[in-house]
Amino acid sequence: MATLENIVHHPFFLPILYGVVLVLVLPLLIGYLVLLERKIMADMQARLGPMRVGPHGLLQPLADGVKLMLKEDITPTEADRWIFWVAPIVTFTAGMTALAAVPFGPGFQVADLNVGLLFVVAVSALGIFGIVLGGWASNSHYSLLGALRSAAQIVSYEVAGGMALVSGLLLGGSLSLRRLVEAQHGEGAWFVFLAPVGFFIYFVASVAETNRAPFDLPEAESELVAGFMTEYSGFRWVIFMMAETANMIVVASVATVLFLGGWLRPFASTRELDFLDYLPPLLFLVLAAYCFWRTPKQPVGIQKGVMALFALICLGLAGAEGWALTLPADSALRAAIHGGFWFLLKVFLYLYSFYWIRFTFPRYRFDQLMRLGWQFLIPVAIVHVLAIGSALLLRQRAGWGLWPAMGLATLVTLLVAAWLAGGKERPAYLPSEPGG
Amino acid sequence: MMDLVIFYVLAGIAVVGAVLTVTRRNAVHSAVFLITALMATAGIFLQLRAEFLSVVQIILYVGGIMVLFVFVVMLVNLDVALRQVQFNRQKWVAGIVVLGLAAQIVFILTIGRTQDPGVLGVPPTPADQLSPNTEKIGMRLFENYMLPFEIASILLLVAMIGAVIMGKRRI
Amino acid sequence: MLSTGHYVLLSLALFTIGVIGVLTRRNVIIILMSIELILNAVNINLVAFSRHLGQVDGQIFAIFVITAAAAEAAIGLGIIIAFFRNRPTVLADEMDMLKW
Amino acid sequence: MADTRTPSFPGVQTTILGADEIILNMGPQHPSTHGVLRVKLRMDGERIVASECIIGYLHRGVEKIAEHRSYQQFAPYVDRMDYVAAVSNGLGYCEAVEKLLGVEAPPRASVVRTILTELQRIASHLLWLGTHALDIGALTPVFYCFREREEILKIFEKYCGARLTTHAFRIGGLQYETYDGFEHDVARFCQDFATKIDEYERLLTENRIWVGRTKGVGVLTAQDAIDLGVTGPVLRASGVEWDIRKAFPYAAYDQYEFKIPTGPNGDTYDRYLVRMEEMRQSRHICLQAIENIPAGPILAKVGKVLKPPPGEVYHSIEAPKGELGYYVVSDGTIQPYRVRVRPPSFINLQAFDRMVRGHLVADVVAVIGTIDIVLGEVDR
Repeated sequence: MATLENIVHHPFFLPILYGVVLVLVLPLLIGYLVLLERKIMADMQARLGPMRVGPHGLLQPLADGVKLMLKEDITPTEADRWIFWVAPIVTFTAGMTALAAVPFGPGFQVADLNVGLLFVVAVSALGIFGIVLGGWASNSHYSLLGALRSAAQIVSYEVAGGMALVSGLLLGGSLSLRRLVEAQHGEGAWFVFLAPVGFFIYFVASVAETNRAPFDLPEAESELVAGFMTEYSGFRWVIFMMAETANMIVVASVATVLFLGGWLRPFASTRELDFLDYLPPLLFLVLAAYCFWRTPKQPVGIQKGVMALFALICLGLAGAEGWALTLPADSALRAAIHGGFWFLLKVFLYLYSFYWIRFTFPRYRFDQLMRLGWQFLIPVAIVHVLAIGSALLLRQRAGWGLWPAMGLATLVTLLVAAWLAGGKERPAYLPSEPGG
Repeated sequence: MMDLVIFYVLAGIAVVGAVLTVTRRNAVHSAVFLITALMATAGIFLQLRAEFLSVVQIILYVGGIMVLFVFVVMLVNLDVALRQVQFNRQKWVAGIVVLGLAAQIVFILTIGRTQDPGVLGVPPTPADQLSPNTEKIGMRLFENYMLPFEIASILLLVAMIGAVIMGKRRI
Repeated sequence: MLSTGHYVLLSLALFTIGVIGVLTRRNVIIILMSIELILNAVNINLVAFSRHLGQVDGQIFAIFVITAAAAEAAIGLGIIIAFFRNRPTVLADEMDMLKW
Repeated sequence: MADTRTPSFPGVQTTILGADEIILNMGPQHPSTHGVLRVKLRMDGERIVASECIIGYLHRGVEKIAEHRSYQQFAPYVDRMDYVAAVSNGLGYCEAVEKLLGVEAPPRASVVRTILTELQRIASHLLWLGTHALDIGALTPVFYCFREREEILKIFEKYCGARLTTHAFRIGGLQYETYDGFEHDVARFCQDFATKIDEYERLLTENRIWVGRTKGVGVLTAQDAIDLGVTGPVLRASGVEWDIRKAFPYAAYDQYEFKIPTGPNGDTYDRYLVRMEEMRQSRHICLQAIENIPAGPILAKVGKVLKPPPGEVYHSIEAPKGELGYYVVSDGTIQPYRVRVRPPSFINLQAFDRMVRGHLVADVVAVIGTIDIVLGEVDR
């Protein structure tokens, strides 16, 4: 008889539970990430951003969601109907599936695969099919150009990004995401400090892979209107947008796991700094206090209510983080709750830098983008992999310390990078003769 | 039991995808179904405890080769091609091949199994022999198959140069 | 219980479909796709026997097959692009010139 | 039979599309064609083989309307041509009619006109900078530019009550006396603006991506520019030192000291630098003018009904976008017999095809931005 006990202990129970939570929470999370992006953008551009729906626009994601779902869904007459229909779903599914293998905390993932990192990279790369097919099926020149650009761009930068990941993998010695984090705990240093160049290359490549500015050429609004999404509207467009954000979370998570120490607290192996454990509850407490302080200042009763609700949510989170502190230090639950906090914090910081560069830089041109990828990032990444491999050999065979070996590897890579970047600026292409 | 269900679902997807691949009129549709079939195959690799190969299949086959295919199909997409006759008159050749293969299946299923089972007669080894999969493949690849590995890389290099030359407008 | 025979049969089915595709289709791109299907069927076979015998050699051969498939696709599609520039057709039986 | 799918492009030999060629229609509804410009691009992949500008979507027959309005009645219409530089348009028209009438605006009016026109030049260049940067993908400068433009528009609003289509001047002088604190407002704006313009330059001038996107893009040689009749910053960036404010001084420009910035290469980057420097120079002129605004009447003696003697006159000024000329023919009645406008955007747009050929789609956007067109003026 299938009692509750049996169900809970079934091997599929936890994965399915995580899956359901992911599917339910993610759209909301993505909505708030978009709100966050708009708020950060507004702050950098000397304006306020969404302020109307809810206090400080806190309900804007819900309003947007309702509006977009009720919007008319237009399929162009000449479009290839079922591919047009299936394309956003492919992209979204790929992003969600990749998220399944990401460990948000110790033991807090759907599946710890032996080939976890490769799996995440492989599956998130499948999203490109949705983009390419969607662009093709729209039967519009803008969409097609966007799709072609996207395909070329993602495939190119995957090489550089993959190479950068290899430099981290060499240090970690495993493909399992969980063991990569544990390796960083063992070394006592996040890999971003050991292989800063690798992290930088991955950062640039991840911006390009997720089609974010300054590499947002596939959807460059000033050139291709909206690129592959030009003909999409309503809910299908939302799915594309959600997939884009989900992909950003995926690349941020991969970077967090591989370079930023995953769910580890800063200085996780330094016992003297254990007071950092009190940071999460304190942070949420401060947030809650701020929300409470703002509550009476809201003009309308319902806005007061919403603000108070957010204050209560923050208070609840502070309570949860604080309660976890009362558990014994080696408790799995405590590790999961605090690990989740640090992991998400790092992901948000990574995403923040995405936003930051988006609002600062102009957009690359396509040939410049390709040149940057193939003529700079990929050679540097390859040299970096070789340098790190040699440094590890030095460490194993010649008994060098970790830091000198890695410092040497970084230095060598930087020299090569400087040599590559310092070469004479060639024109990317020669404009053909007028009238030709 | 679970294994069997998973296998039949994946195999069904693969076979249906394959059939649709060779019968669709529009090459883009064919590519989509081929991707489906290849993904199902990746699932079957996973079931066979070949995790690394499964991911390689997704990265290389689906994420690399098929992107190339879709790309080229989009470049040479012709409305004219859709309206032309899709099949040539080699149906009888295909028929003979199918018959030959059917005969082989019958042979394997009946005579082969009873008379000389070969490796199939040996009971399958336990699954944990193959794990940790990535490490095993890595060790074997770089210890026993170093030369083929290098030859394969040269093959890829040659293919890359060839493709670039082919794609260039003026040689 | 699942026997290796299941996988071999699946492989055979995919192989046959691929062969039929190669022999009957006129569109070169679909012919190339059918070839990919055939190579894929071979891979299933290799991996199934690798599992059966408990040795990874079969998987390594599958990796080599995928490498060959990548090379074949790159060259094949390159030829198609180069040909298409000169004669806008993708039908195999119209590609009957030795030079142009 | 001509294939309808393959339109002919001026200067391109074949009408048959190659295997990799497509025709892309940009506009009239497109985020970065600055209004309702329609550009038909014939592209080899993403490279432009030929281009054709199709205009007229905003044609309102401004010149024809002039023939049925009295001279004063027509003055507000010119504001609607280059609506981001309405003050300059008004100045050109008023001075043209004044020339026809043989009157001259009093000194106070001339100085105030100069100040307002230079402020308008800054406002127009700010709008150009913001949208140009936005086209090239920098999302942020546009908001900073609008922040400063807002200050200028506030001065306009305080002066004449309107922000965009100001109708600030009147034939023979000014419409209104300046308000109390006008000098103070302008001086304060000019002081603040010096640091603001450095802020924009910090965001863009040295930025590798910006330089990569603009340097060598849309090159127009000096000879080409002169042949095509291009004027304004586009001409000056090609290295031709030509500015009507210096060549044929009007309003009060002969009293002030300012430089004409020029660029060496005539590419988009040079045009960017030239316009940035022009904003600095405009600020400089404003500061000089604000020092000493002569007292006196603001309106010359012109009758209630304007009846210029029969004759014709051409008068041009240096509008923010280039030479803005008015050719007015009078037949002695209260309505002009003919008014013909030489709009700088329209003439500059002719250089478009020369500038984009051989470049990529992304450069088309940069070139449209750098010409700084306003479709209201192109189509009139």
